[in-house]
Amino acid sequence: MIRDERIPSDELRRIDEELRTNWPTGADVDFEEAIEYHESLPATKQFADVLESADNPLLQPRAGVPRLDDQIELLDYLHTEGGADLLPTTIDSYTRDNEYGKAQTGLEKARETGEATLNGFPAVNHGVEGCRKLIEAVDAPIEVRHGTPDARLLAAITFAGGFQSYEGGPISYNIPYTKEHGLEETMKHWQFVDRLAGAYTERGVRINREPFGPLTGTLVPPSIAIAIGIVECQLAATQGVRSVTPGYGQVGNVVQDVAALRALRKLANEYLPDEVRVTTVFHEWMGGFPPDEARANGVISLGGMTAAIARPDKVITKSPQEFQGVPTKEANAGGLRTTRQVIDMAIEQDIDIDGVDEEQALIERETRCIMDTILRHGDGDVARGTIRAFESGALDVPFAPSDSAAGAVLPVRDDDGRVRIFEWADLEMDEEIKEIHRARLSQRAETEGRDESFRMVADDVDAISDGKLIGRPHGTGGVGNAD
Amino acid sequence: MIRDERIPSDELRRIDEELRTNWPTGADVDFEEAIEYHESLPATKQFADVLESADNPLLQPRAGVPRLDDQIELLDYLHTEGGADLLPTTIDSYTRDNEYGKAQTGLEKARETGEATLNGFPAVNHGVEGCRKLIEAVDAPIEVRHGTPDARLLAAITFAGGFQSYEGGPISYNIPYTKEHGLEETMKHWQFVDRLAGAYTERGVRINREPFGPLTGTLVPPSIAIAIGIVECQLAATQGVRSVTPGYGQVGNVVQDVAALRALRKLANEYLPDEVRVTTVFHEWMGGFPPDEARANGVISLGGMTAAIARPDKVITKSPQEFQGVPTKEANAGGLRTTRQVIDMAIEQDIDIDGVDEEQALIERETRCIMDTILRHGDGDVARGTIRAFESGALDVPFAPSDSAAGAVLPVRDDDGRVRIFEWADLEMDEEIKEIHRARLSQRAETEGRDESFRMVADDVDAISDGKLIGRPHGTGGVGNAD
Amino acid sequence: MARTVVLGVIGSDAHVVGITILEQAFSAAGFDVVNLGVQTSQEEFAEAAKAHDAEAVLVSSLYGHAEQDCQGFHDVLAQAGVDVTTYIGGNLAVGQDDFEETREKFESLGFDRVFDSETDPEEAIAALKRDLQITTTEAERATVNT
Amino acid sequence: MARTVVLGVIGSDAHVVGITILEQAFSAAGFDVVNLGVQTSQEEFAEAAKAHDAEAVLVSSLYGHAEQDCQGFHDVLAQAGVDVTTYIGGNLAVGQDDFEETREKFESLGFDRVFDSETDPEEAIAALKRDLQITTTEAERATVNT
Ligand code: B12
Ligand code: B12
Repeated sequence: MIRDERIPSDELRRIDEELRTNWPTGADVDFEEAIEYHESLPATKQFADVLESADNPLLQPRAGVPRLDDQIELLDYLHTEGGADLLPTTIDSYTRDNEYGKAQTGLEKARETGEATLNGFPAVNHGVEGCRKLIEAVDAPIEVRHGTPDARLLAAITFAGGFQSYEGGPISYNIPYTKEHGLEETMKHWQFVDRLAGAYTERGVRINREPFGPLTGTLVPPSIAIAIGIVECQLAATQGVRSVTPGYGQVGNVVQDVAALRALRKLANEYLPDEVRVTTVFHEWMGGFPPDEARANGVISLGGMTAAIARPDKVITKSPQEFQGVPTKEANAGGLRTTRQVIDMAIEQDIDIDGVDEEQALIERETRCIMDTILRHGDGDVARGTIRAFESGALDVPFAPSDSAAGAVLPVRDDDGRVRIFEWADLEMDEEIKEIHRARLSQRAETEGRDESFRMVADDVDAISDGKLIGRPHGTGGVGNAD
Repeated sequence: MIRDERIPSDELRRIDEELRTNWPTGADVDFEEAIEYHESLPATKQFADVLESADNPLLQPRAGVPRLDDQIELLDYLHTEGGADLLPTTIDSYTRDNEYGKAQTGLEKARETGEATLNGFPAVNHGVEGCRKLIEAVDAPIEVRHGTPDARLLAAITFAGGFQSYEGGPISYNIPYTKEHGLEETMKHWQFVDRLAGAYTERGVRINREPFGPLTGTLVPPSIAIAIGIVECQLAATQGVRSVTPGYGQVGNVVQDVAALRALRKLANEYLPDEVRVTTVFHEWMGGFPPDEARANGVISLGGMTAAIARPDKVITKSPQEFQGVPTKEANAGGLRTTRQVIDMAIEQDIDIDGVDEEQALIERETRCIMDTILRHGDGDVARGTIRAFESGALDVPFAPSDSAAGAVLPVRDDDGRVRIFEWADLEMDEEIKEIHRARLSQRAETEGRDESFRMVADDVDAISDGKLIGRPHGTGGVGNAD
Repeated sequence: MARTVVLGVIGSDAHVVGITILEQAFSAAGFDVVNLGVQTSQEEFAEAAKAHDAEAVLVSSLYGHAEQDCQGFHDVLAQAGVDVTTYIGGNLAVGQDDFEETREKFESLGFDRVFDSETDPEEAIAALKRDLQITTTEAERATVNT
Repeated sequence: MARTVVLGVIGSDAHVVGITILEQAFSAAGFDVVNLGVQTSQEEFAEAAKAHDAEAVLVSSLYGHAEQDCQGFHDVLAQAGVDVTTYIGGNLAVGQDDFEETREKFESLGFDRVFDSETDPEEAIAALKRDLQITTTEAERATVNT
């Protein structure tokens, strides 16, 4: 079984060569030449440096279209009109499935008809040269964002193509994104990606790695997200990665979100070796959005407010058109500017909210508990431990579509809107912590005059898109006006 | 000189009759018949009851167009599509100047061409019948919002026309809204308005009165706004008004805004007789808006967030098109829904921010100081005291265009973004309080490496429209990323 | 007698939350639900429908590739001898499209009904009860307005 | 030698903050500013311009009645024998209008330059320096893009 050990150089080379025969563009990758290329890029495009040296949270949208010229135009627009500090290149779904042939058909159709026949940028098909044209045309660092279980060829091509930041990981791009890929398989594939990033790092080109923190984006309890993020950073560190950005997706309760971001920063620094530089990323609400741009702007702004208080290094913004489909560039830039305005108005204010410390302490306890569980399952090896813990259900993610996770744990909000666990299934957790969750949930049950049930979970899943934080039955809960 | 005394009934009748000859539609006012009309209105249109019995902050936009049918359509739209709980009818500027002839020309032109030739609804010209058609057509309580120094005929017609809430007051519709009207004159005119509202109240039809809290909308220190609001409520109470809604306009610093709303509620209840029912209203940012709808949505959302924490009884919303001009109905409804989403997501959360109590205590001390100053100037009479205090500059409002106020006091933000007073001019205030302001401001001066000056004031005036809270010179201030 | 419906997310789409809610709602409404989960191929839908003698196939797609993923779907069903009511729902186009066009596109691909992502599960349940001529007081009370 | 400009808000408009900022900016740029304040009539503008031998009249309007308030303004100036550079700025139309139309409208009413409310005072100062042929290095450095 797999272990958390560095892939030897010759093994790295062997896989790399084999991979590059998978699609014609693979042949253009030349590591030595790529190092030179990265060295030639200006300081404003050195991703890790820009991110790590920022004073205020940097903003980054999501965006990817099939054609190179359109992608350049889109990113340039988001940079200049949206004020994005960091840019993304979101990869299409065929590429994520390693279906480069289908992606090629889509890309060609897009080139002919001008239609968006793919839901992202097929970077493998564009090849090293296409990627570099993009990197050169746009005046900000760009990250590859995808959702690809086997992202090895994509990494080889985009790293050589000048990208210096790469989202994903063996768990976070498996469990929420796919059904049949086994965890052991994705672990192996991501060890390669991380090892390749490590190889660049050794040569002075630090590739930033960002685990996908929000997982399924739907009421994920903070400690689960944080633990998985830390594990992915540890796995990356083993392979030589030195710049990591674990992330967390807004749940909408300000106290819990601020506490979670603080716990994430603290624990990641604690669990990772000193030579790894940790930055954090906050994702604006990743669950279902209201089908109304005006209301969506409210959701986005609450994210901005939270970011202003917790001050993560980076914020991934949403657009007001999130509900509907891939946003227009104007809406995407709008989401950036709404967020910017809220952050800039609030960030200089001293906003210390009561209860953040207690919530943070709870999140930390839970996270440590999960980390212990993982290590125990792996007899001290985090890679194995993760696989085994998911296998047994001792580690789990709510709403996980993957066969590799039980997906049996069910989250629900408490009476204050914080995400707690209602159905623990086999998730391992201190009995005392479970008791705290239970107490919080029975308080809500009492307020609403109904028992916790899947109905309550479903109501919470819909709540924000229905305009509330908590999915209460009509006419219950709420607060009086008295201050 | 005027005194804070109730106008005798015969005097009320005399003025009323005289007034009603000012414009033909005045003849249609019949008090007894009007009482019956109000009694016939359903509970959902009884303004004070709806406002006072709400559990959550009610939302109200601003809106007024010249033609009756357009106004009905507009209000109906804001109610159904915007989810407004309370509706406004904003009066045009000619009517505010008592230029009913010009308003008539504008209205006729609007009827012919369909163009919006007036910036509001000329209620006097529409007359009692027109007003009632509006009240009947729309399924929510409607308030008259204007800015009229001499609003007596407007009151007589709109009260008889079925409106049950009336914004303004002798100070708040004079000092920010006009140059040449004397305070004594507006006091007299508003005593009539309040007395008329009191006459309805005596007969069981409670007309709600709402002082215009934001004043000049531009960095008004909370205590000045609160004191003036309380004075106007006191003057109204003397005339028999029993439902008052003093207000306050967001300054953008969450701690200061929450503290101010709490101080407002507490002090208004304390200073007013028990039989007067006090509710409070919060205005989303009333100063210059960003010239960008996306950024404007951020400003609006910060207002919603503040409202969720402070829980005023009512929130007056802004639209994302505030910068540009009178908003489209869609944008107006958008501002409502953005606000609603933020409030509904945040209001069930326990958000207790440190420092609110201290700020509230400071605001209360300042307000009491101003109230004492006023009473002292009037030898115990609040009407006289107000006039004399404004005359001497002991009471003042920043950026007041009126000749009745010195307009010499200058506000500026401190290092945390709270509004303090930089130039006191003749404003009377405890030396200790002045010292606190000075200390806070010198802290900012130090951060920015420049002295407090009019330049700093001007920078703060522009700051929110430029995307920040505090108007700092480039490259100063700000916060580090470390949490 | 409970009627069987087959439910799944087509193509390589992994959005599972919607079908989780749908599964629960259809079960609560008395249907036997065979939930194939995410990333289900056309063939898997056809096999499951046949194997379970289903009366309806409910296809979900959120990620924007529905059109490509559904090309030839009804031929695959026909070849497997499956002739049932077919619904599709979710977020069916890439970008900010006009739903009426989308509806026509998927109807011409052979789907009996097309739902947008604002659809409340109750609407789909009510529609299916009518299409399968299940008359219960509950079905009558429900309003369909998709 | 300092040049004199007359500044005021026309009609019954009471928006004072903008001219407060403008007064300060023009003074700082070396002009003698006669600030008539808010709610200034056409006649008051003309009288002040004459009395102070002003070289420019700067009209501000925010509340949406600028067009009505400025009808015949240039006749009133002419009758008073005032022939100076006239600017207008602020929020010049009711509602969400297209600024190019607005500019044309006010130019045809006789104004030399029309500014929208995004105008930075420095732009207006630079323009006025050029129009009055005041050449200072400062004026040259400023960029005009209204
Ligand atoms: C959560 C989420 C994710 C999670 C999914 C986790 C998981 N495994 O489920 C994560 C983060 C992993 C994710 C990934 C991606 N996502 Co996504 N995601 C969302 C989001 C925010 C919410 C979806 C959701 O759970 N809603 C809540 C549930 C309850 O509602 P629902 O899914 O709409 O289902 C209801 C209705 O649609 C309807 N319904 C659905 N199907 C059917 C079928 C029938 C027959 C009927 C009657 C009704 C019906 O009933 C359901 C229950 O009420 C939406 C945007 C939004 N809606 O706000 C984007 C969205 C669907 N995602 C989108 C995209 C593009 C992707 C990615 C390709 C992104 C990327 N580029 O990385 C990947 C795809 C990965 C993959 N292989 O599928 C786009 C789709 C664009 C389009 N169609 O034009 C959306 C719209 C976001 C956007 N605006 O860009 N996503
Ligand atoms: C503060 C404010 C108020 C305050 C004013 C307090 C006071 N006495 O000054 C109060 C609350 C009292 C108020 C009242 C009203 N207001 Co008002 N107000 C505003 C607001 C929010 C900000 C204005 C401001 O102070 N900006 C800051 C200053 C620094 O900028 P500025 O005024 O734009 O001036 C700058 C530029 O425009 C330019 N400029 C201005 N004039 C000139 C002239 C020249 C020659 C040049 C070169 C440049 C120039 O330079 C200035 C300095 O940088 C604006 C909307 C906005 N802009 O966000 C609405 C706004 C101007 N108001 C509006 C309206 C309708 C009114 C009312 C009629 C509302 C009502 N129905 O009750 C009344 C009018 C009362 C009256 N008699 O005038 C509308 C105008 C609509 C239109 N034009 O289509 C606006 C746009 C709001 C809206 N979207 O509806 N308002």
